[in-house]
Amino acid sequence: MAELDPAVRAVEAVLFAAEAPLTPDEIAAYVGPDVELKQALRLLREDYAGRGVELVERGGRWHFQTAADMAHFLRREREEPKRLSRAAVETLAIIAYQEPVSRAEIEAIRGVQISKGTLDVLMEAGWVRPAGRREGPGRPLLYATTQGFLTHFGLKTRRDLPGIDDLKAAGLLDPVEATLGDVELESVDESD
Amino acid sequence: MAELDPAVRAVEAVLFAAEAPLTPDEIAAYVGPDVELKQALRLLREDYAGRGVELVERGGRWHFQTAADMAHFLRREREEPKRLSRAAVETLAIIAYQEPVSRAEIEAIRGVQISKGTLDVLMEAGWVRPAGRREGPGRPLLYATTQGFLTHFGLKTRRDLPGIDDLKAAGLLDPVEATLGDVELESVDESD
Amino acid sequence: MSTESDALTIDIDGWEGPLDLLLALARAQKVDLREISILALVEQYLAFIADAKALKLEIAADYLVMAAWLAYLKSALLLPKDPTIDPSPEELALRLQIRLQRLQAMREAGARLIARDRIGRDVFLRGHPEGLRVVRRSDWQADLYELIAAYGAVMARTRPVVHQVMRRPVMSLEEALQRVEAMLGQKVDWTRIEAFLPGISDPQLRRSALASSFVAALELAKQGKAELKQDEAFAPLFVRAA
Repeated sequence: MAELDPAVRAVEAVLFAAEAPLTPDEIAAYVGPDVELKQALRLLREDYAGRGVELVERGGRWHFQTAADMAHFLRREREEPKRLSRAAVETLAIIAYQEPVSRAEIEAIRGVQISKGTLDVLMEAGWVRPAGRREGPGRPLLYATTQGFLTHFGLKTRRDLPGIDDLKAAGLLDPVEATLGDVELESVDESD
Repeated sequence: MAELDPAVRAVEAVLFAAEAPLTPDEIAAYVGPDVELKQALRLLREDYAGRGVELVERGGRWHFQTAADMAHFLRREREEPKRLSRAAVETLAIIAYQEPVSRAEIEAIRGVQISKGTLDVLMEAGWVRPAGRREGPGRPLLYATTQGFLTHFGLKTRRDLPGIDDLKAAGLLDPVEATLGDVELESVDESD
Repeated sequence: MSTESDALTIDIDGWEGPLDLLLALARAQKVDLREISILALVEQYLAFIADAKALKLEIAADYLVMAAWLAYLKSALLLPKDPTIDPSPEELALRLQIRLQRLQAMREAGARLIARDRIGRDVFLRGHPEGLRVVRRSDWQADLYELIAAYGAVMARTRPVVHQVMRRPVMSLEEALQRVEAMLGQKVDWTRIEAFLPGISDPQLRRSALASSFVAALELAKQGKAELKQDEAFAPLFVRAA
């Protein structure tokens, strides 16, 4: 491997030792303010490209992780993360693509009420957080995704959400009105 | 960086993700028996030599670790403002006014014992230093203030400290127990 | 679980509500939801519900509400246009179509999201990171006033306290001795000791004078210059020259 500048080595070591993804500011707090961080990070990312380990940026935070195509070697004897229910997956997608959204808006899209547990599961996983209230009648609580969501699903930013541009262009991410005329769907319970 | 053999990448990923150092047999259990492990490990070790991270072998087990000379980057200091305790302020004041003094003398003046921690805090703050020993029984260690003390408290010299008469004039010597004493005398009178 | 109707009920419960059922029917009709026939979809839904009814299944109320609404939409779409109805049946049909597209889009998005390379399933973080440490250093704070006030407090607490006792009005023993001895020469008969006191209004001083005069009388009695007499305890005390 290439000989490294001491400053780049320091960034590499700090990211390697870190227990959680770091922002450039956090890295600077360890390696000192004089390091050209942007350049060091770019250099390291290129250095590790194609190796078994790679340096990635997720929502402004950087971390090392194993390359995705190594998954089959590593899954051995590892516990798979708990499977999400269909309701939870859809709810997460709606929040991610349309955040911030209220519970009523999620229900309007899905056509069924969401059980309390569904949002709890997503918040417990650290992917969804309450994000204030919408001004207006009832001041409904809004939900949005977290930094942990981007990290877990390997997204640099929300713009990297698969197909988000197409969905936006097709108008499918426009704010939800209570469509479907007068049909009352709110009394329906979902069956997870 | 050099293009890596898929097998070497696998070894790299497995070692990176491992929760504890691995023996070659344990690595082989992940990457399969066909990998030339010895060669892969040697190659990786050479690859990482001189970087911020290194591959090391300890007692037949392999693991990645941050390079030893990077250790000082992995910790950073954060200053937290903290107020001195009353005991510490009093101790500091006694040293400042009467230096050099021994611990026993400080205790005699304060009328209470001082904990080891109190002097430690003052020395940690850089305001007090050991100043030799007093010749005599027990040769007690003496304490005096530092230049840092003068700087922090905005004093040119210790002589700038207000004298006893100044303190008296400022009402700072008014006995706290005075009122209580009066009450006692009065009650004595009444019982006459 | 044992009867046939139970099994079919479970089948109905497999749908996540009427919209889910509608979407399934629409997808069976066309992959591209923008091209489906709403009218045909309505027919299919109504037929599905009718079948379920024929099997005497319990159908949840919301499925029936949707069926009623779709039946209304169907008739509105088939009847000659009435421009006064707002929104128009075509508008309602379009809204239903968009709604199905939306649900479908989110369903697909969820599936793609969940299939990404996820941490802990497809990619892995370092298994045993050394960790970064923050060493907290105390930045001790104190100011000069605190310092001198503390010294003042220590000094005030521990300096020997000088008590200034105010001089209180007293009659000294010497004074009383002189006075009683002099007066005894004039008073030959038994006289109450109070008569020897000077004219004093201050009760404190009077008490002091009484005490001193009493001690003076005792002293004179000891010297053989005076005699004392008292009838009983706390009775008036009489003095005369010996």
